[in-house]
Amino acid sequence: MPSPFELVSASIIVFLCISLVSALFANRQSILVKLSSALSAAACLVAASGGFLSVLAGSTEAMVLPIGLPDMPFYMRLDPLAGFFVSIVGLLGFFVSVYSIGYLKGFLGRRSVTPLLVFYNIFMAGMLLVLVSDDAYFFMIAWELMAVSSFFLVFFEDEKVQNRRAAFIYILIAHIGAVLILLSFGIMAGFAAGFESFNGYTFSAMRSANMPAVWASIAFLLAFAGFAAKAGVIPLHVWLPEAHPAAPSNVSALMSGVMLKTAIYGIIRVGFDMMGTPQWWWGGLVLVLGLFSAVLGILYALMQSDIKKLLAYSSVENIGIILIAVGLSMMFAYLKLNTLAALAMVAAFYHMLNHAVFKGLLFMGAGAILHATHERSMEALGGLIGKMKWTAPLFLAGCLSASALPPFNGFVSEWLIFQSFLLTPALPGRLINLLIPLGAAALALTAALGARGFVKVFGITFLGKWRGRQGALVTEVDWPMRAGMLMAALSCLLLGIFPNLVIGWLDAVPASVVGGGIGETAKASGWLWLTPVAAERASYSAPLVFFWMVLVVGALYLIFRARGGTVRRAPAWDCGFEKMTSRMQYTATSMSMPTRRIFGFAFSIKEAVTVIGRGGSAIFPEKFLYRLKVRDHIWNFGYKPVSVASFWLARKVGRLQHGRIQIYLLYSFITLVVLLVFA
Amino acid sequence: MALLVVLVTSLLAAAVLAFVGDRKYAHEINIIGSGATFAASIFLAFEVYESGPMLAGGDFFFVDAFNVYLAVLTAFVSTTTAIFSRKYMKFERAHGRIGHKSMRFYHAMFQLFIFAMLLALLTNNVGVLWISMELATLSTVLLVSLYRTPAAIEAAWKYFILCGVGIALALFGTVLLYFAAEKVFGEGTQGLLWTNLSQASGQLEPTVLSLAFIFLMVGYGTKVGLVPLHNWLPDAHSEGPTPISAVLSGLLLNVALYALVRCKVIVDGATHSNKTGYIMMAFGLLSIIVASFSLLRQKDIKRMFAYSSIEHMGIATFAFGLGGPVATFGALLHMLVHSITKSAIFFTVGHASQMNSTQDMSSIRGLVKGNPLVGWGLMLGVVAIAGVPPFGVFTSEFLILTAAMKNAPYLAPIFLLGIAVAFAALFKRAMPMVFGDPGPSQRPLKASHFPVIVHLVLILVLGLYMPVFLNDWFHKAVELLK
Amino acid sequence: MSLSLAAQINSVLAALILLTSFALLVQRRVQGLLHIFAWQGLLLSISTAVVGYSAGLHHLYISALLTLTLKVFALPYILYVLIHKLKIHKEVEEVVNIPTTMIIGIALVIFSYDLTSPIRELSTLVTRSTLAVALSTVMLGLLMMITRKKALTQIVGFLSLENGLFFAATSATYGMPLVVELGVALDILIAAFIFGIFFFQIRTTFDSLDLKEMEKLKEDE
Amino acid sequence: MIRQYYPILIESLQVILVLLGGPLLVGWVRMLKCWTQGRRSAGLLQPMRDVTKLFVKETVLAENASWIFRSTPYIVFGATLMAGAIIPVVSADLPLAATADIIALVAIFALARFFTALAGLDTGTAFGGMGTSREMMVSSLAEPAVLMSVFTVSLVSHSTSLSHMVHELTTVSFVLRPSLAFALLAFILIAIAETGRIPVDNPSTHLELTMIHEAMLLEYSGRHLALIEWASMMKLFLFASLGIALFLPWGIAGIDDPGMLPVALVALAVKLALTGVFIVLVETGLSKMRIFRVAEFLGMAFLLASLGMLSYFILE
Repeated sequence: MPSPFELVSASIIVFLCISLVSALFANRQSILVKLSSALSAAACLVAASGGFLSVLAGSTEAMVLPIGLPDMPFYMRLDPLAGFFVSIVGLLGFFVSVYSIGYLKGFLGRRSVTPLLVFYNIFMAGMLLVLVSDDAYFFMIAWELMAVSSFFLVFFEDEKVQNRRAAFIYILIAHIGAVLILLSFGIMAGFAAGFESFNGYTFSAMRSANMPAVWASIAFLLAFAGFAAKAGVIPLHVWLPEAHPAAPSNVSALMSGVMLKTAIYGIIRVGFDMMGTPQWWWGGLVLVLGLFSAVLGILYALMQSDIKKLLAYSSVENIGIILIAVGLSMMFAYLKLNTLAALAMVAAFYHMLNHAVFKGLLFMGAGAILHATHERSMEALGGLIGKMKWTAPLFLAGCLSASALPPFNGFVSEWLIFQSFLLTPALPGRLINLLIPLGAAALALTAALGARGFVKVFGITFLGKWRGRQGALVTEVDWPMRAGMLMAALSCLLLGIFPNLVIGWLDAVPASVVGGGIGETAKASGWLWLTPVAAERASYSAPLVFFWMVLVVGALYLIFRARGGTVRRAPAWDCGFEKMTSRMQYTATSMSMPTRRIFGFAFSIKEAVTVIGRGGSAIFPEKFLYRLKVRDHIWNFGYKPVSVASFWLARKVGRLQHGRIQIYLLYSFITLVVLLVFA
Repeated sequence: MALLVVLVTSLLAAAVLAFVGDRKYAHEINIIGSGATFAASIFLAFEVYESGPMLAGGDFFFVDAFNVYLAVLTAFVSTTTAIFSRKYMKFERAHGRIGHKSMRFYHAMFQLFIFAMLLALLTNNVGVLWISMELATLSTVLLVSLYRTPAAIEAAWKYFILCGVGIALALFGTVLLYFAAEKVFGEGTQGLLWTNLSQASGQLEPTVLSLAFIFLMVGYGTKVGLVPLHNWLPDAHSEGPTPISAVLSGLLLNVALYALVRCKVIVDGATHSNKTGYIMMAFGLLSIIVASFSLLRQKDIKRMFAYSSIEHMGIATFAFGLGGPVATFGALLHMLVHSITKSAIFFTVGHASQMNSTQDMSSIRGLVKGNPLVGWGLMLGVVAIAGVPPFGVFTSEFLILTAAMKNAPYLAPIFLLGIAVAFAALFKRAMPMVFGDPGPSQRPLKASHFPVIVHLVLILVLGLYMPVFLNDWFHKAVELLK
Repeated sequence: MSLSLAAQINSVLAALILLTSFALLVQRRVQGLLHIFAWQGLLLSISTAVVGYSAGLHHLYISALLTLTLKVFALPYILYVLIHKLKIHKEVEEVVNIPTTMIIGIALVIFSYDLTSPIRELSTLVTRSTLAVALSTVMLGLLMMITRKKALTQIVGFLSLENGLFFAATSATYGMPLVVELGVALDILIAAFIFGIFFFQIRTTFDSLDLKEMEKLKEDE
Repeated sequence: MIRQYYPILIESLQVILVLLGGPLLVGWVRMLKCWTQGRRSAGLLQPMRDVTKLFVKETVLAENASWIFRSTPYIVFGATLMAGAIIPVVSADLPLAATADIIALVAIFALARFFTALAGLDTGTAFGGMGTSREMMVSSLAEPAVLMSVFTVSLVSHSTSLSHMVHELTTVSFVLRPSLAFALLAFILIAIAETGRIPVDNPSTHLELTMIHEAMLLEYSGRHLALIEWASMMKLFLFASLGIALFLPWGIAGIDDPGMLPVALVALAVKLALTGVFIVLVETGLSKMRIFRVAEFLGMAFLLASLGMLSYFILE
């Protein structure tokens, strides 16, 4: 029996080999698609089992690779924390790789899929390497490997200008984030061993570093900023709604489902593991940013009419929710409330697992829609439920999970986060105390708005009547794609119904990070009941909810079946309106109109109605053109000024290169004189 | 022995090529000449690695860990550039951009330039160092104006005058150095030998030396391309033939920085302060910032990468100024990796502009579709030069940045700003050039694949694995530069 | 000849060299510039010989001879020929007017003096006080390059700057080692050929030697 | 013997109570309304008669209605009934109460609404979409407010488990808490919105443009409509009992206290009757709001609920 670490390493090697082979046999496209994706799926399964076993055993394994700089070899380590993330990556990777077998066929004959296969596997390997690396240098390599390979994946369809733009914004923010992380490592390494030697760069050295509080805070803030840029935390989220829609859907599924999680991994690794005990205000900061991301993320999501963009913004929201839990956990850890810290952390981990699965599912579903209809905008979709008989219920399962509705998985983790909020004791600092109720309120608002968003996604896309032109051509996607989505949907349900098993499994992770656990108390009342702290405080029984629903719905159905009630089909009544056309349905834009009215302050909205009348006059209108542009303020207030300022500065700096040689000589002359005078 | 071969081969090649002129096999002779130099330099490196620093030719030559790796690098890049220039220059010749006479001149001067740089690296005499730096300038001035276009002549003139003045100031610095040394070593060559000067630097007069350093800084700094002495650099790089841009960027700047650092060691030994370090850090930071912001608005592809060279020289200068084992190690590595990466980029850039018959970036489109190797070569080159792992440039920037965070944390934000802006500028420009649909005017081209691949593989390997001997050299050099 | 006499002679020569530097700054005519430049070279060569004689350093004679051939005959001659071939007779134009240039020049001399005075204290050589003049010559050469508009005058400025360097080498240190001296001379010779080639190239391409033509390479606004 | 089966008995009793209590409460409200408006009422049992009539009528489906549309009534009914099995109406000693705490309860209602909203979109009609859009707007504001309001109670009672909350509130000696007062006010506002009563929505309107909840159900008929109607009556009953359980729990039988049951039943009847009176007073006194005033109304509720929670942290 190979050890977990061996399994994970083996999968990484396999990924790199697949990538290489895909590059070498570029001319056998159709075989390559099947073979490469199938192998990736197998490798994912191996990685997932490695991660799973590692968490199950709560074991830690380490290794030093003989490459890298002679003074800085690559350190690798698989502990339960990394193991948990490895299993998420492996699990979703497996689903998505199976799905890819079908999805990539859509590109055959249109363009070469080789770059996609090459970078897809490097991307997977990069994510796993991020998780198992145990020194700053190796971590950065893995981190950027992941970023750059996904950058190439984002603009796989490179002839579209907006894809290139998306990829550019993505890589820029990712790189700046990476440099910030690097600076943070710089501080930690400096305090670990100084810069007279290269010994400070290992994580174990950094763990033992004795840092003054100020420097620890600076290091944490830098690392947090860097990771937040990757995670898409508002206001660093702008790349996310651009990049995820641009990427092929299997890649968006992975990026959204698991790549964002590696950033959370980084925050936990640095904030808890390497820094020792976090400061309480770090937790507060993480919490506040999490709240902002959650609320604004879902509000922005509601405004979108592009499915993938909506899903991307929803990822911002979910990352916010995860950060809320992480922030709470930090504050509890500071107060030495180990059980509560473990509760919040379990909530965070659970939500990461859930989000990976359901967001992966939803992006795969969006990919299936795109594959079948070549359309991403909901305004041109509708009524797909009749044509895509598999995709529709699977996508619905994803929507239910994402809306945090029982008995699906999204609910369990949000429930745990609410529990963490309600169990919060008095905290140091008055304002931080008030943050707790406000945070709970914001989380509640987020959950409710989330449901609203997913009603819109599912309702507009799958229900009603087809809004586009070539409706007749839509067919259900092929089996591998369905299989990928089916497995993800089943996971959504199972993770929702058996939370005790999941919590029992991942309890080793908070135990290793915050030194507490809730595994014992959670199943104290038996497998049927989830009681995170005590039965008196809160309980939830997902199996009962599920079986009750099955029972009642089944019983009612059987009763009516037995009575043999007749059903007659007739045209829709609609209060007696006649000549209903599909253009009279509610659209994605009109669905979100109330939200636009109520939360208008959060957006910059440009609305215009043009009346095109007969003979050019508006008195006898023939056509109304409604144009709506909704953007987030953050782009206008945060990024545009930076870009404008950079170019302004660049213009000023350009004046230095004036063209006249006398001026250049004058520079030398002045430089000389200044140095002579002052040095 | 190997040392002599290293120097003589290139000089000999220059002479032979001047004689051969524009014959068919001139390109091959050029390659063989550089290749032989490279082979000899490897032998030299072995000798030094086996037996440590050595003096040769009386005291005239001195080879230690610091210069031997630069010598090997110089010979290596000159070889790959020679290989690249074969196809590149044939294309230029075939399309009538240069004439019969120019070809003879080009080859001879190329080898002479390599000789000058190797001499600058290997000599022990600070005066000879200056002479060979001047020779390196002079041999390339007319190469920059090889195309005889108004822009090329203007660029060459500026290069000539600015570097001439700069290097003259460096001579003044050298005179002052000698002025101080004379009192310790008396009349004669002894007072100019670096080995002597560095050993006895404690006895030298600090006031004279700090004055000397300022002149040396401004002088050699001009050649390094440090802001605000950099103005010749973008012009010269953009208007000359691409192989020359490659060696200017990849080698000449390095050698100038080498000269500066050698002098810094002596001055630091005398003054016992880190004043020189602060000056270098200031120049470095200023270069990083100005160059990266200048990158943003570039239209000409070679000009853009010239600014990128300024930025990277700024980084290395900053790191040398910062001092300390890690930063110095990073700086030495940075010189190596920047040179390899930047020359690879210029190779692909050369082909890219030949394919599109322009250097205007807005007209270069879809390289990947026209020639995948040129396209991906440029893209990966940009990825590497922007400091993205797993390429070697990242390794050095990693070391420098982390060290800066410890020793000068308040400067790190400026550094970061520069890196971010440069990154944005490079990617913004490179992506549309490499990807998308090629324009109608793009023509197929027989590109020189080998040098690009070798450089990129090398830079990738250096990011993931560093040979032990290189590591040893760097550590010895770090000891030396303490 | 006693040491002090040599020092006196040297001081006088130094003063004369400084004077020629100023003369170069104010001279408007091209031919006049060349004459003054040749005179400066001659003074330099004499000074080198005097130092060589007084200190008993014979390699300085070689330096003096080199200077004489290069700076007094060869270079002015090359330039002279160029002027005729390229038909440059016009008056020299300055960017900054002459009185201002003069004032800046004087300020530079004072600056150089101030800068070199701590070094002067350290030196034991008779010629030590001339270092200030050498530095001034360098600075004035640079100033000339900045203020002139023609390629040719820039070259004269550059060469005068080199004269300053050379003067510094002989006066402050009794000359550099011979290898270096020879190398420097060789470099200057090559440089002379190069600017010769350049003038033709510039002339044929731009139809004038005015530097205004060569301001095309710049960052656009 | 009785003790052994007591949990099953009480649970069954409660489910039956909810099933019947919903229509009865609605009947009571309608009766009161008729009286106040000077009309003759159809009697307490009229809602029940309506539902049974619908059950036997033919079911007509829109041509393009999918399985979502058909399964929604069952899911809605099932979810509401589950809520009925969880909320301690007469006794805190409910065995199924632990299935879902107050948060899960809200989510179970949300599940029902999610499907109702989808059903509104399913037929592709203009009014269905309008109903969905409006309903989701109302719910997305009401849901957080209701959570906030009940959170205040759970902070006071140190639990989110409903039976424990009731138990805690009934056993601890009475203290006047400003937080609970705020929470109660908020809860009332939200309950009005959630159950679709005036001034937020009008359950008996058939004026298309003012409809919210009804607009989603326009296409339903026969047994489907019966299930949905019944479920919404139960929902009114449940919200009333939830409010009673959280804010006026006195009289509800505690844990291990079956003797109190008769008393609890009487107390519940009285409290519900008074709730009916309150509803009627409000509905006769106020008129329906414009749709975007609803947002302000709910914002008010949210504010009150937040104030309740804040005052718990500040004052208590």
